[in-house]
Amino acid sequence: MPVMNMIQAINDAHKVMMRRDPDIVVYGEDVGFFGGVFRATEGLQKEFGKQRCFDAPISEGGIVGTAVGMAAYGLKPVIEIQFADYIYPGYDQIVSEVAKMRYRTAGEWSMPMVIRSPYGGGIFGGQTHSQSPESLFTHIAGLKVVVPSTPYDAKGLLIAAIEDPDPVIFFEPKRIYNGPFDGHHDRPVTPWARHKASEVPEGHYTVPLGKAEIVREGEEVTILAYGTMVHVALAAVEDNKIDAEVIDLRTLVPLDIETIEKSVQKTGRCLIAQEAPRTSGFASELATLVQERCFYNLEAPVGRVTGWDTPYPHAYEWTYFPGPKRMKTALQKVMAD
Amino acid sequence: MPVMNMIQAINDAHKVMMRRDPDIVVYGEDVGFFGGVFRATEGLQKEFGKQRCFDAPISEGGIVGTAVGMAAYGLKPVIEIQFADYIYPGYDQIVSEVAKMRYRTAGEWSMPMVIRSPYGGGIFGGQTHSQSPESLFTHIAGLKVVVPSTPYDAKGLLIAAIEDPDPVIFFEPKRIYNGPFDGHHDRPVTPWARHKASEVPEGHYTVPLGKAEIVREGEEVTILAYGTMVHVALAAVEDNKIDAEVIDLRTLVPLDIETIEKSVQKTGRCLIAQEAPRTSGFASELATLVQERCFYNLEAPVGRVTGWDTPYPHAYEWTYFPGPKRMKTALQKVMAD
Amino acid sequence: MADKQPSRRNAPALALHVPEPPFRPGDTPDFSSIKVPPAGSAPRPDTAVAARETHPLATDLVRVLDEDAKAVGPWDPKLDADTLRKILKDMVTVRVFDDRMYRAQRQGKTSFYMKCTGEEAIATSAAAALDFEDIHFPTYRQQGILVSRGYPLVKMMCQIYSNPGDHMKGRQLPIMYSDKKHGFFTISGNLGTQYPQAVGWAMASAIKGDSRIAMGWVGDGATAEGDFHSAMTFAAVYNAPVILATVNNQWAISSFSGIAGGERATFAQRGIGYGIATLRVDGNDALAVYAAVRWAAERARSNKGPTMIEFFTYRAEGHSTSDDPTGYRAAGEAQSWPLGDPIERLKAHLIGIGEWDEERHSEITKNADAEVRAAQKEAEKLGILPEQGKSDIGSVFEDVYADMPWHIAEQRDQALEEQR
Amino acid sequence: MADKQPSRRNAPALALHVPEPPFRPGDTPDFSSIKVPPAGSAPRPDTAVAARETHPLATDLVRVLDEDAKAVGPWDPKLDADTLRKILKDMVTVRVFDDRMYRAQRQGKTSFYMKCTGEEAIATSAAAALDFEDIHFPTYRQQGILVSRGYPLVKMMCQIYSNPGDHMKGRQLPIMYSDKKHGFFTISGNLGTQYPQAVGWAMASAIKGDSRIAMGWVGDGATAEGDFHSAMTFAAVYNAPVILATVNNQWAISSFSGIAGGERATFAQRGIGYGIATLRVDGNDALAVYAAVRWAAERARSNKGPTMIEFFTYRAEGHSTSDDPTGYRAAGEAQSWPLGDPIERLKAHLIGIGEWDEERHSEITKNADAEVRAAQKEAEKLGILPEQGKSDIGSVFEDVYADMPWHIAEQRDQALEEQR
Ligand SMILES: Cc1ncc(C[n+]2csc(CCOP(=O)(O)OP(=O)(O)O)c2C)c(N)n1
Ligand SMILES: Cc1ncc(C[n+]2csc(CCOP(=O)(O)OP(=O)(O)O)c2C)c(N)n1
Ligand SMILES: [Mg+2]
Ligand SMILES: [Mg+2]
Repeated sequence: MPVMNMIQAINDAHKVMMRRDPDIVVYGEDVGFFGGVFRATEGLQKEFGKQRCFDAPISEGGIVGTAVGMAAYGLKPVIEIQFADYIYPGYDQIVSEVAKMRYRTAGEWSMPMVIRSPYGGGIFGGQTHSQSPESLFTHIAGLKVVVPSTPYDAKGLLIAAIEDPDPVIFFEPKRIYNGPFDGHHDRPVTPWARHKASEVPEGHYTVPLGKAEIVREGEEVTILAYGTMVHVALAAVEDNKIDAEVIDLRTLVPLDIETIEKSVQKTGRCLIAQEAPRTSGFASELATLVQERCFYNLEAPVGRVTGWDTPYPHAYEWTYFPGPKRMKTALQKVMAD
Repeated sequence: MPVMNMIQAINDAHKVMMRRDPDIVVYGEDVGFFGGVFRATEGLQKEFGKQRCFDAPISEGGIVGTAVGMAAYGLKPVIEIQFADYIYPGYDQIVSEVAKMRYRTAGEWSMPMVIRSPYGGGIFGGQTHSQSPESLFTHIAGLKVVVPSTPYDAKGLLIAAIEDPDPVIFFEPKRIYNGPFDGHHDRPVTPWARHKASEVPEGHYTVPLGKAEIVREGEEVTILAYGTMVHVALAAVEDNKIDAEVIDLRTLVPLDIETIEKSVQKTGRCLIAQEAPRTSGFASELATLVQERCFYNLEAPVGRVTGWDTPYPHAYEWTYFPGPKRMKTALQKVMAD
Repeated sequence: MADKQPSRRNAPALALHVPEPPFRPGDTPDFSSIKVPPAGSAPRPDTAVAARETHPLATDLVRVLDEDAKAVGPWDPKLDADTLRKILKDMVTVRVFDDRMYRAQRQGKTSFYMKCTGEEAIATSAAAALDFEDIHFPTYRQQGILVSRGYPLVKMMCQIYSNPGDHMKGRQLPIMYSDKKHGFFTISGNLGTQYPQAVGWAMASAIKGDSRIAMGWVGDGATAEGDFHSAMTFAAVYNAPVILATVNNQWAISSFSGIAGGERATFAQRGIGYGIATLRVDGNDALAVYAAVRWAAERARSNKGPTMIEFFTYRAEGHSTSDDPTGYRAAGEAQSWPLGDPIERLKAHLIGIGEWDEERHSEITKNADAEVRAAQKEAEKLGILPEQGKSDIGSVFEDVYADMPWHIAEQRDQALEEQR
Repeated sequence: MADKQPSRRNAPALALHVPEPPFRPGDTPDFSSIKVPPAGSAPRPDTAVAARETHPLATDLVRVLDEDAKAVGPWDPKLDADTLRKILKDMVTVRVFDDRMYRAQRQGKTSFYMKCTGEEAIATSAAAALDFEDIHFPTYRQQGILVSRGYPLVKMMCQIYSNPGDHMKGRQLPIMYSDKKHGFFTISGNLGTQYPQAVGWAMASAIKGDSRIAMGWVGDGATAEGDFHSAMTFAAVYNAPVILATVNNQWAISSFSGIAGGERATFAQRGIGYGIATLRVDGNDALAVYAAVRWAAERARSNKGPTMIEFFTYRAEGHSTSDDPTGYRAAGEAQSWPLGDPIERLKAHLIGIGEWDEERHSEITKNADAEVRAAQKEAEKLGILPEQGKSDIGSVFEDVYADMPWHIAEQRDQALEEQR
């Protein structure tokens, strides 16, 4: 089976789908001839022509706004926002239009589209190339929100997202484009090739939206994570020899509540990891759901491992980033309580 | 003491402060000659001149963007976004600029300003005149978020917000501009004049940011609420004869965690009310904090009373709005568990 | 506190200019300073012309009907009388409809209404000038498009009443119509959003090698939104087959057009900055509106790219039922408006060419009135707003997604329980 | 799926136009199609002139230095030789600084760097033309402003290294400078945001009756953002004392200016749409830059309102250290650029008027090199990026608010605990 890193898997998902569906159109800043600053759309313009893959003006509002029109026409736009930190100028079109279209017209118009964006920190990108704004989208009814953590999932989820009848925000943790970074920034980076999820089938397959994956079974505590934090959690669990069940949510909305409930009912403890700032992050929603639904199973408060309630500080990246130590402390706490 | 409704109190806060501080400038759509669509800025242009109170182009991004420049100059902009539903075109300037300015420059530039906006539903305003987007701001480090629930508080909090050295998002629940609406939409509206918090002192006073108020003391359960939900909660408590402690948060960020903890430690039960959609609403953050900090006091899961995860449906306003029945059911549940 | 600045050189003190409309309550409006070029004087370039050749038209005014309601000049679309009578009838219907629905709101039958009085020619004539397969991305004063395209009045009213006849299940504010079959994109409460959407639709049509075009609409006030700029930019960059209309009715709620930049340039001039073909048109002249839209459509259809059109008109009534304009503008402005009433002007033209008379005119007015009343009766059979919001609680939870996820299903069950 | 549309009439199929730069890797660039008007040919209107009188200049090109590096025509600012030498020296310093810091990034001493090679005249000359008390709202290629205003190079480097000499505590990406005293507003990573901010500052200055003005900066690519539009709109409406500069260096990362609309109009023409005074200027001609900014400043200071200036130039190097332009544009474009190198042109001019020679030029280059090296040594004493992020963990939690709220204090304590 081909071995791919995450960018290659994402690139391949585009190709597979553009070959199958002539209504897919891909655009965004620098995505055309150059293939995107992270090269996720490399080769698309060459294979599918300039009418199906092209550069867009630097106007995230315009990119999303025109995508609304294209979706209304019947096309399936798959657009790239160069960095999630730059999605805000398109926020009104996403929140007020993309998300609400099916509802406000009772299904007369729908908005099948995928909004892809590299996100998260750990690359010394400073305040404006590091953000994790997922909770600003999980709050918006009408959007689905997906965060893959491996090449296999990235391709399968992206294909599922493209085939979904509803708009999907697809956040790609850029820190793991090239390898499953586990937060040990002082160690050499493991390339994807050494991870089994880098085996990516050729052609079409999907990883269904709304289904979490138990990436490690365990009995003592449930860890809910997504994106880069999955790898940080797994490493912390191994480092500290804790028999944790690690769940990769993969889709934040709609959430796979069943898998979560079952696990917490079993373990009686729960820790949630997110890279985003703590207050009103998605971890808060998860913690609330867990305590609402598994209260009588819980032996300790649901814990949170998160980024801090500050912007992402360039030089202090590793103070900010929720790495193995923060994970360990939180694990110890949730286990001790 | 003068008796005021909430609009009059807000209007008065502007006047008191503009008389004291020549650097305060007020602008927004229709706020100048006309005094705003809700009349919150009535009379300001007449008293303070067109250079200090004026109409703005319909560009929320431009309104906030120019306010950043004015604050950088040394003025204190107090700007109005006509409806909170229309704040999104200004979201990038708020999130990327206003919120992060002090931090990114280590205090070299700060952004003292107040962004006022009528918010919430209950007025048959449909999807775009009813939203409660507070959690999209509580997630953003660097912003303070305030929601008043009475004329007295509205004036005192607005003055405190104007005097604050940091940017404050000031959401005014428009449903209670004219009276303390308690969710009983089928009953005649009580005017503010019959509520003691309509007694609003003349001149300058503040209600400090970051301090909640216990609006009803009780032993059986703690209800955390803000804005319109305070009145709904109080009515539900009286209707159902539950000895609840009702806390009006008033400021969401920074939160008065002490008052919350103390109360939940006493009652052992907690219910949180918000009008916003449930998923990733501010109630989730509150529930998470409560279970993190008062876990061993809790006798039942922390409950949530919220709007639904749908846009605000025009005709089905009262299905959407978290009214007395929803409050009652949730209270019964949190009491029974 | 603003830094105290040591006085510098002898530089004069700066001052902020805050635009002020010429008249306020109590003033007697006098619009004689508005330059109205004679009908027929604006040149009509070929539709394939380079964009820049149209740019002088951005400060001119395309007018066809002269003072005597004669059609003159190169822009005369030379329409047959049936087409003219159809536009006239549509305008009359819109005005009658507006009056009835405004009254319905005042009677408590619904929550909100917005009239387009004085602007009827724009939407009805633009709709007539495009093909039925072309699509409009309207804002909220283009009810004339629906009327022109034969959308049932009763359906419009059911939307206004949010009753079971509203195919949007009562979810939208009154007048936020939507109809795919009639090429009328769902109106958004968020100003300006539809403008880049129209461009995107037109881009899609071009991508697919289709021949249909799109027309986007925005008000003078809303041109200030960032979406206006992205629409213009994308339209220019990709040479999209789109018509971008700005309805300059002089007011945006209580702010006059100067607050949107109208003191410094015409709105049509915006197009020059993007290198887009541009027309400024007498919006109260149904023939000029038709001719301009037809010109732009021909241009778009032959792959010559977008056109920006400013329709110069006047908002004769309040902004909406929530607004009382006597608080901010002079009484009698609408009456003094130099471009007259669009219905009166077309009517006079038709009479002038012997294709109309007062009798027939009162007849269509009466008919429109009857038609609107009948529609209202029918719509009200299905209910008015205060009666809504009870019959189908479960519907609130549908259509958030194509399939209802568990969390929304749970909330639906909770809501159903609540209503018991 | 896109609706199948029945074929309609004989309308030709539409097609999407996607702009393509004239040259791609492998091509031999040839810019002879770019119209370069002779130096001295553009008229210079009075600074108090009506905005529209400047509009022909939006497609012209203000140039002072002719082919023989002589200063000609009405825009010649007639600067004394000291001022010219200062600008030249600043440009040389910027270029040397850029080279050293680019190399420092390549050596792993920091995470990121951006050069302004080929564009040095713009920021240095603009800075020279304004008063020190005026403020700039820059984007990321205006390091020349700081150099011109005498901001210490070592402080710039400390920012680039995020070391303890960085007064922003290492929080910003390298080159995101900020200095209030030098009238240099904090650079934002979010394109375009500074443009309306500059207008707001200028409005504030006008509100307070001050005499200071603001200058906002944006790139050709970033003009597409909504913020560009709000800046232009607010500037026009309130007649703000602001200069709005667009640096058109032909590229936005890998996208050429056509993707921002440059195929259809000049960027200067955008100003026409708003009724703002407009100049299009040879950005590689330090004298033209100076004269244009001076003109706009005089206009703003005398309450005549904003000016939009397009500086026409070329981005001679990659976008940043993260970019390799050989992947998307033809080699040799910078060399074939018809407007030449700004340093060479000013140098030749100074030599031509007998105020400079090759010797002195190599001397200032050597001096700049020495100065930059010395600064680098000093900065590196305080540390390079890989050594940062450890010394003051607590600082991460400061300055989110003026006073640290409890939740951030708790997080600080947790972080401090974590580092033990
Ligand atoms: C983004 C946004 N901001 C503000 C509003 C509130 N609003 C509704 S209509 C209106 C005035 C619009 O004026 P104009 O564009 O001239 O259209 P007109 O009403 O004159 O037809 C305003 C400010 C809104 N609907 N959306
Ligand atoms: C809102 C936003 N979108 C996208 C980016 C990513 N980005 C950074 S620089 C750049 C190109 C800017 O080009 P231009 O404005 O021409 O400036 P230049 O680099 O040529 O000086 C892009 C797309 C960003 N920083 N901010
Ligand atoms: Mg208007
Ligand atoms: Mg550029």
